[in-house]
Amino acid sequence: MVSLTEYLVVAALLFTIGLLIVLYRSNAILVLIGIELMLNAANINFVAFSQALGGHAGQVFAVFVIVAAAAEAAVAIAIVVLLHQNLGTIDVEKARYLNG
Amino acid sequence: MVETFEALKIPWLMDAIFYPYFAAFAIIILFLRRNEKLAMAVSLLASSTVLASTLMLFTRHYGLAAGHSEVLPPVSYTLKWLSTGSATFEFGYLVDSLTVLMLIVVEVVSFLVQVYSIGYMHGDKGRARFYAYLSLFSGSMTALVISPNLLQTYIFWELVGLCSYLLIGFWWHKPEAAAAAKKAFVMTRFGDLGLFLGLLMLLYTRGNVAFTDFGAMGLSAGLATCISLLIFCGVVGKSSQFPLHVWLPDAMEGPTPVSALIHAATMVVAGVYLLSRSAPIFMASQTALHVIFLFGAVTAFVAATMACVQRDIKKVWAYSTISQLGYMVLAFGAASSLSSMFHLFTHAFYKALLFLAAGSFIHHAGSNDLFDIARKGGRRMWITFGTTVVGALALAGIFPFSGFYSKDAILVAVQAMGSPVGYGLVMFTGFLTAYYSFRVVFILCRRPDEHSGHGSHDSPFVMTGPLLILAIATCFVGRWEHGFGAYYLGASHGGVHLDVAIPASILAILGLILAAVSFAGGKNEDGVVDRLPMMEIPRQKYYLDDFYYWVTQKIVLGCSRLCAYVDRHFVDGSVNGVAETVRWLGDRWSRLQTGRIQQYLNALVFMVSVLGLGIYLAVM
Amino acid sequence: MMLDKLSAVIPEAYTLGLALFWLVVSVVRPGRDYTRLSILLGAVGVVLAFQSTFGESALGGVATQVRFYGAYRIDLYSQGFKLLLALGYLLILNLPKSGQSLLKTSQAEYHFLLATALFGMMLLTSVYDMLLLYLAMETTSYSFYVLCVLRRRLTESTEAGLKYVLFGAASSAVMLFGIGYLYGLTGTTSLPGVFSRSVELGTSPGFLFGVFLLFAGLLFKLSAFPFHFWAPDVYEGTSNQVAAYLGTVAKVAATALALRIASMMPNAPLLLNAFLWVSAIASMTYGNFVAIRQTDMKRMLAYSGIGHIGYILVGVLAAINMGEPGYTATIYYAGMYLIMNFAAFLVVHACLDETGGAQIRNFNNLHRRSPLLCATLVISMFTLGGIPPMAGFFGKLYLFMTAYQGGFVWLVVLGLLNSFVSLYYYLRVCKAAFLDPGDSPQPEIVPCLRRSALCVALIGYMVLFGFFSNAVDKYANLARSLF
Amino acid sequence: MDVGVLTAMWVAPMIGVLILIFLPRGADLAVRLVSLAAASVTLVLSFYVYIKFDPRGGFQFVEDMMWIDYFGVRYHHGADGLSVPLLMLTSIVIFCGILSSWDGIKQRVKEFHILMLLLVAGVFGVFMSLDAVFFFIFYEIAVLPMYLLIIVWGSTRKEYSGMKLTLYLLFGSVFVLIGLIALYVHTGMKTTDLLLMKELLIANPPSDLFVHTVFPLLFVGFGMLAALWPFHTWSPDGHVAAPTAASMLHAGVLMKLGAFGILRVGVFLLPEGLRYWADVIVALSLVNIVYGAFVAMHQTDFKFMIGYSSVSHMGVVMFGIGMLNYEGFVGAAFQMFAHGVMTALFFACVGAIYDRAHTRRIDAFGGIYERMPVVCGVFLCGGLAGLGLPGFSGFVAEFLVFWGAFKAHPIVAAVALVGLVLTAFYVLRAFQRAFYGTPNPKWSHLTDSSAIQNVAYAILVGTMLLYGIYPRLFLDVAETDLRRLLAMVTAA
Amino acid sequence: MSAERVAFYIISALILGGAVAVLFSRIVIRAVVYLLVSLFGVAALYILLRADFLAAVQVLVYIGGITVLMVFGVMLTGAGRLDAPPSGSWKAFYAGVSSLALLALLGIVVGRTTWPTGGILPEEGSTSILGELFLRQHVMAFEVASVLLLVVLVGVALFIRLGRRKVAV
Repeated sequence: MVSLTEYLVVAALLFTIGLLIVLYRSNAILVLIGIELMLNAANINFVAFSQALGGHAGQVFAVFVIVAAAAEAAVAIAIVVLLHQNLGTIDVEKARYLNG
Repeated sequence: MVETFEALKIPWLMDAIFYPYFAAFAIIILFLRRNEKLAMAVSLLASSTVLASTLMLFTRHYGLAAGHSEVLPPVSYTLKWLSTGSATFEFGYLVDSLTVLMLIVVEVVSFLVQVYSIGYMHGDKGRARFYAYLSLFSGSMTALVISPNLLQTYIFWELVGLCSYLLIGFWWHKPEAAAAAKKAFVMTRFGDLGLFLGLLMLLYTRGNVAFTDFGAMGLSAGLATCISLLIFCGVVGKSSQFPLHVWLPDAMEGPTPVSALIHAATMVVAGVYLLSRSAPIFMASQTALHVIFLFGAVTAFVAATMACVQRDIKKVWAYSTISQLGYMVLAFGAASSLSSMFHLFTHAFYKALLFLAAGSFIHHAGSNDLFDIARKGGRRMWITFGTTVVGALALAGIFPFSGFYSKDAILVAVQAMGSPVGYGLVMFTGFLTAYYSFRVVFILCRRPDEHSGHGSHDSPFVMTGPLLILAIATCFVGRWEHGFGAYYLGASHGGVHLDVAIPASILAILGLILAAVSFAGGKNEDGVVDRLPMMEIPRQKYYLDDFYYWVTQKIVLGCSRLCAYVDRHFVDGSVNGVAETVRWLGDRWSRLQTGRIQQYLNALVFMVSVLGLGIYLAVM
Repeated sequence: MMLDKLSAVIPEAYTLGLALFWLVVSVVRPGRDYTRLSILLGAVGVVLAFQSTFGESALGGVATQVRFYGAYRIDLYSQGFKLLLALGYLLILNLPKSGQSLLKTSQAEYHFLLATALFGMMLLTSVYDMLLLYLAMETTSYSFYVLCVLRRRLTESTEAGLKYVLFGAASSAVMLFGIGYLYGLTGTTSLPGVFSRSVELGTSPGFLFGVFLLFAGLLFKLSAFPFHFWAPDVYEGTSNQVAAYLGTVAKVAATALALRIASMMPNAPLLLNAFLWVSAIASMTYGNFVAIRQTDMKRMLAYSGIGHIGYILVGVLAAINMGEPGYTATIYYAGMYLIMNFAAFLVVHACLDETGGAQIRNFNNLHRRSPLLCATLVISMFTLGGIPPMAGFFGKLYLFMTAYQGGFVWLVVLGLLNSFVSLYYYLRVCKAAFLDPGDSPQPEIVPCLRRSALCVALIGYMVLFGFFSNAVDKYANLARSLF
Repeated sequence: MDVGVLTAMWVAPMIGVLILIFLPRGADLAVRLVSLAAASVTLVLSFYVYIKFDPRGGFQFVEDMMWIDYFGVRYHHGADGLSVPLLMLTSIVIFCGILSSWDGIKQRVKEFHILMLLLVAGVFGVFMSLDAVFFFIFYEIAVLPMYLLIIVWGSTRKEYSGMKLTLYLLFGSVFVLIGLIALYVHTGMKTTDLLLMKELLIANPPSDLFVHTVFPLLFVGFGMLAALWPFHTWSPDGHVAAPTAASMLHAGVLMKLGAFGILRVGVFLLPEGLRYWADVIVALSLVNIVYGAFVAMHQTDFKFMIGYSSVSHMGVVMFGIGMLNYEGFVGAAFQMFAHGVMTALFFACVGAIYDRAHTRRIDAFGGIYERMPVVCGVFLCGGLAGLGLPGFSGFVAEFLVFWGAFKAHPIVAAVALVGLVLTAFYVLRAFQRAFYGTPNPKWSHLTDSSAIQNVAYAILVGTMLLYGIYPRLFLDVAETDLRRLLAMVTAA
Repeated sequence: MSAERVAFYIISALILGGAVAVLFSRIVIRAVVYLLVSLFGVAALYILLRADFLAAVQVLVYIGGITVLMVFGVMLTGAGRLDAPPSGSWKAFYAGVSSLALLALLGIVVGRTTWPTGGILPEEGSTSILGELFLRQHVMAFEVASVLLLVVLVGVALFIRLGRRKVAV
C-alpha cells in the first residue's frame, strides 16, 4: 500500500519543479505551464488526503481547482497574447517598463 | 519717633521727591517730543520742585537730628511689590541722615546741570530727548538713594545704568559715542552681576534685604566677607574701580553736562553710597575691608598716573574722578565711612565745577585738547578760568578749600589703619593729584595766539552762573566738616589734624611747583614728567583696553563662533543627517522594485520560506 | 419561507443580479455611457446593504446564522463590512470614465466586472468554508486581472495585468498548498472546524505552515510586505478607477477576512504573532520610506497603501492579543482607510487625465485652478498622515492604544515614527498643490457638480467623523458579533 | 461660574475662519477687519476670564461632558492660575500680530488670515483643555497651519525651513503621543481626562521604571517645542522663514505651549519623574541659556538673532522648572508670559524693518535711527526687557528664576547669570551696529512705522511695563495653582 | 513490492520527468508535449488513488483544454521558433536557492507532521458521491465557480476586442 507521505513528497517535488520553471524560464507561456504544474501538485495533495481521510471533500476541492486553473490559464494566455501584440514579445524579462 | 516723622509730613515730602522726575520723563517722551522749549521747562520745573523739597527735608531732618544724639532711620512702606514663600519685598522710602546728605548732592548738582545745559545744548536738535533722559536719570538716582532695601536699590541701580547708556549715546550718529555707550552698559552690567549674586546670597541666607535690618543680621565672618565682596563687585563696576574703570574715560563722548552730572557727581558715587549704606555687613569682616582698601588705593594711584599724561581736558577730569573715587573707597576700606562720605560730599561740588568749566571751555574753543583751548584764548574767559583755578585748588587739597578738609579726614583714617605702605602711597597720590590739576591750570593760562581773535568773551550767564555757585560751595563746604560729622554719625570729632595736614599740604605745593616748572610760559607740550620712560605705561592706559579688546574678540566672539559652528554642523547636521539617511534608505529599498516579475516571485518565495523556517524554529 | 431564507443574503444577491444586468446590457446595447445609471443602481445596493445591517424591519435584522451547509456565515460583522464594500463600490462608480480613460465600447463590461469583483469581496467577508474562500478569492482576483488591463494606454496596462496575473496565480497556488495541508490534518474544509482544533495541532508543522501559507494568500490581497511587489507597478500601470478600487475596497475585504480568521483561532497569538509582527513592521517601514522618493502620484499612493496596511496588521495583532477593543479599532481604521484613500484617488483622477503621467507636478497651482479639489487633497493628505483634527488620527490613536495594551510597545513606537516619516511626502504633495506655480500648460479641470458634492461630503466625513466619532460603539457591536 | 466662556474663546476664531471662507477673494480690507474682530473677541474674553478668575486657584470656568464614551474621551475645558495669563498672552499677541501685518501681507490675504485664526484657535484649545486627546488635537492644530504659512508667505529658504519646523514639531508630538498612550493604558484604558487619570495614577502608582521612561518621553516631546537644547535647531530657521505675524505668534506663544505642556501633562501626571530628572533638566537648560546667547551673538541676520535669543530665554523657563522650588516655578511661569510679549515685540519691529528695507542683515543697516525712531525705540525697549532691565517684566521673571536657582544650585545659577550679560552684549551690539552710527545714505528712503503698527507696539510695551512695575498682577493669579503643582512634586 | 507500488513509482517518474523536461527543453512546442506527458501521469495517479471521476476531469480539462490553449498561445505569439538560450546563470542560481528553501520548508512539513491515516474509501466509483457533494455540501462553491467562469468568459472576450481594436486601428 503506497503511504500518504510518498504522495505528498511527489506533490512537493512537482510543486518545486513548477516553481523552478516559473522562476527560471523567461518565456511567458512556459511560466504559465509552470503555474499549471504547481496547481496540479496542489491537486495531488488534495486527492492524496482525500484517500487517506476517507472523505471525498478533497476530490471536490480538486475539481474546483481544475476549474479555477482552466479559468486562470484562459485569462493568462489572453493577456500574453495582448502583451505580444503591444510589446512585440512575450519575454517576461522585457516587461520591465513599470519600476522604481 | 515715628509720630514726629509723620508730624513733619516727611512721607508727603518724600513723594514730592520721588515722583516729579518720572512724571517729567513720561510727559516729555509721550507728548513733548517735538517742541523742546516746553520739554526744557517741564524738566526744570520737576528739578526745582525736587530741590526745594530736598532742602525743606534737610532743614526739618537736621532740626530733628540736632535735638537727639542718635536718630533712628524711620522707614515708610507704600506698596507690597512682590511676595513669595520665603521673602516679601516692599517699595518705600528710607529717610536718615545718609539719605538726606546724598539727596542734597544729587539734587543740587542735577538742578545746576539742568540750568547749565540750557546754554550748552542750545543748538542741538534732540534736546527734548536729552531732557527726558536727564530727568529719568535724576529720578532714578533719587529713587536709588532713598530706597529702603537692596532689591529696590538694585532696580534703580540698573535704571541709572540704562540712563547713562542713553545719555552717553545721545549723539547716536557718532560711532564712538555708540560704542562707548554700549561699553559702559555692558561693563557696569558685568559688575552688577556680582551685586545681583550678593543680593541672592543675602536672600538665600537671611531672606531679608532691608537696610534697616543689616545690623541685626549677625552674619558669620565668612558669609559676611563673601556677601560684601560680591556687593563690592557691583561697586567696582558702577564706581569704575581698577579693573572695570575703562568705560569712564570713553564715556566722555557724551555731552559735557552729562559727564558732569553722571560721571562726576552722582552715578559714579552711587557705589560709594552703597558701601556706606550696607556698612554693617562690610564692617563685620576685616578681610573685606582690606580688599576694599587695596582696590581703592590701586585705583587712586593708577588713575592719578594716567591723568598726568592726558591731553584731552575731559579725560583728565575723568581720570581724576576715578582717582578720587579710589580715595573714597580706600577711606571706607580704612573703616571710616564718615571720611569717605565727606570726601564724596565735597568732591561732588568741585568735580562738577571742573567739568562744567571744561564744558564751557569746549563750548567756546570747539575742541577738547588743552593746548588748543589755551591757544584759543582760554585765559581770557575770566569766570570759567577763575572757577577752574578754584576747583583745581580744591582738588589738590590746598588749605582753605573743601578738598583739603575731606582729604585730611581720609589721611587721618588711613594713618589710623597703621599700614605705612598704604599711607605712603596715598600721600604720593595726593602729590600726583596736585601735579595734574595744576598742569591743566598752567597749560590753560598760556598766552593765546594773536590771530585767534581777541574778543573771546566768556560763556553766557546761564552757564557761568552755576560755575559761580559751585565755586562758592567749593570754598565753604569744607568748613562744615564738623557739622557734617555730627549730623551723619551723631558724634562730632576733631577738626584739622596738623600732624597729617602739613605733610599733605607740602606735597600739594611741591606738585604745584612741579606743574608750574613744566608748563608755565614754555611752548613745549610735554613737561618733565611726560618724558619719564615709565610714563609710557599710563599713556597706554596700562594696556587694559587692549586686554579687554582681546577678551571680547578672542574669548567671547571666539566662543560664539565655536557655538555657531557646533550648532550648524553637529546639532543641525545630525538632524539633516537623519533626514538624509531616511532618503538614502528609501532610495536603496526602491531598487528592490526592479519591475522584473520573476525577481518579484523570487524574492517572495525566498522571504516566505525564510520567514516560515524562522518562525517554525522559533515556535519549536 | 423563501423570503426569509433569501433575506440574509440580500446584498450578495443584489450584486450578482447587478452583474448579470450589466452583462445583458453589454450584449444588447454596448458602447453607451452608463455612469448615471450605474450610480443609481449602486446607491440602491448601498440602501439594501444598510437595510440588511441595521434594519430591524420585516426583511429580518441580522441574526447570526450559518447558511449553505455551514459554508457561509451571516452576522452583523459580515453585513457591516458588506455595507462598507457597497459604499466603496458606489464611490468608485463616481470616478467619471472620461472618453480617453476607458474604451467607449467596453463601459458595460467594465461595470459587470466591477460588480463581480464586489460580489467576490462580499463573499469573502462571510466565507466559512475553505473551498468557498478559495473560489471567492479567485473570483475577485480574476475580475481584477481583467479590469487591470482595460485602459486606453494598453502597453502599460498589459504589463501591469501580466505582473498581476502571474503574481496572483503564484500566491494562490501557495495558498492552495496551505489549504491542502490544513484539510489533510483536520479532515474538514470548514474554517471553524479547522481552526478550532488549532490548540492541539498548534505545534505540528503541517498546521503551522498551513495557516502560514493561507495567510500568505491573504497578505497578497492586502499587499503586505513580502507580497507587495505587484502593488506599485499595477497601480501605476492600470487606470485610475481600477487603482482606486484595488487600493480601497479590495484591502477592506481582505482585512475583514483576516479578522474573521484571527477570531476563530483560540491560540492565534502563538501562531500568528511572529509572522504578522515581522510583516507589519516591514510593510510600515518599507512603504513609508520608499514612498518618499516617488514622483508618480499613483505609485506614491501604492506605497502609502502598503504603509497603511502595516498599521492594519498592527490592528490585527492588537485584535488577536487584546480581544474586542482591538477588533473595533481595526474595523474603524479599515472604514477610515477606505474613505481617505478614495479621497486621494478622487483628486488624482480629477487632476490627471489619462494621457499625462500621474506626476505630483500635475498638482501644481491647484489652489487657483480649483480650490475645492485642493482642499480635498490637503485634508485627505492630512488624514492619511494621521494629523489630529482629522479622523485618520483617531483611527491611528485607537489602533496604537489597543496595540500598546496588547503588549506591542515597540510596534507602537515604530508605527508612530513611521506615520511621522510618512508626513514628509504627504506635506510635499500639499506644498505642490498650495505653492508651486503651474509651469507647463496644465490639463484644465472641468468643474462637475457631482464631484464637488462628493468632495464636500468626503471633507465633512474626514474632518467631522474623527471629532464626533461616537460611532465607535457601532463598530464595537460589529466586533462583538464576531464571536 | 459662567460655563460657555472658554469654548467661546476657541470657537470665535473658528467662526472667523468660516466667515472668511465665504468672503470674496479681493476684499482684503474686509478680510483684515473680520480677523481683527475675531481677535478682539478673544481679547475681551481673555480679559474677562483674567478679571473674573478667583485667586484661590483651582480649575474655573469648567466645561465637562463625555465625548467618545467607548474610549472615555471627555470634552473637558478649564482654566487655572497657570493657563489664564497665557490665554491673555495669546489674545494680545494675535491681536498685535494681525495689527502689525496690516499692510505687511499683500498677496493671498484671505488664506493668510484663515490660517492665522486656525493657528490661534489651536493654541487657545491647548491652554484650556484638560483632556489628553483634545489637548493633543489642539496641540497639532496649532502646529499645522504653520507649515502652509511658511511655505507660502515665507522668506529665506522657506520650503526647507517650513518642512523642517513642521516635521520637527510633529516628531516631538510622536514622543508625546507614545507617553500619553502609555499613561492611558496604564490607567486601564478607562478615561483620557487628565484629572481622572491623575486619580487613577494615585490609586495604583506606576513602577519607577515606568515613571523614569514615560516622563522623559513627555518632557522631550514638549521640550522640542520649547526649544530644549539639542532639539532647538528648528526654531531659528522656522522663525526666520516665517512671515512676521506667524513668527510673532509662533515664537511668542507656541514655544510656551511646549513648556505649558510639560507642566500641565508631564509634571501634573508624573511628578516623581520631574524630581528624578530635575538635574538633567537644569543641565540642559543651562546649556540652552549660555549656548543660545553665544550663538545669537554670532548671527548676522536680525531674525536669526531673535530666534536664538528666544532659545536662550526658553532655557530660563526650563531652568526655573528644573529647580523644584516655588520661586523657580513661578519665575518660569512669569518668564513664559514675559518672553512671549517681548519676542512678539521683537518680531513686530523686525517685520516692520524688513517690510521697508527688504533685508535683515544687521551690518547692511547703519544709523537708521534717524529715519525710523519709533521702531528703533520700541526695538530698544524689547532688547532691554530681554536683557532683564528692571521696570520691564523680563527682570521680575529672571529675578525669581535665578533666586530659585540660587536656592537650589548656587554655582549653576552663577554660570547662568553670565548668560544674561552675554544677552546684554549681543542685543546692544546689534542695536549699535544697525541703528546707531553714521546714517547710511542708502536707507534715507525708509519711512517710520504706520499708526496701526504703533498701536500694536503700544499694547505690547504697555503690557511689559505694567507687569514689570506691578508683578503682583501675575503672581496673585498664578500662586495657588503653582504651589499645588509644587506640592505634588515635592510631596511625592 | 506490490504491483501498486511499482505502478506508483513509474507514474511519479513519468510526472517528475515530464516536469523536468519542460524545465530544460529549448523548444517551446516540445515543452508543451512534455507537459502533456506529465498531466497524463497525474491522471494515472488519480486512478491509483481511486479518484476515477477526477482522472476523467483531469484528462478532459487539462489535457484536452488547457494544453490545447497553450499550443494556441504558442502559435499566436510566434514563440514556436527556437527559444532564446535560457537566461543568465545568476537568475538560475537565485531560482535554485529559493526553490530549495521552499522544498526544505515543504520537506519539514511533510516529514515532521503526523498525518491522520486509516480512512477507507468506498470501492464503487466516486462519481455519484461527488455529484451529491457538489449539490449539497458545496452548492455555494458550485455557484461561485460558475460566476468565476462567467467572469473569465467576458474578460477574454473583452481582451480579444481590445486586441482587435489595436490591430484594426
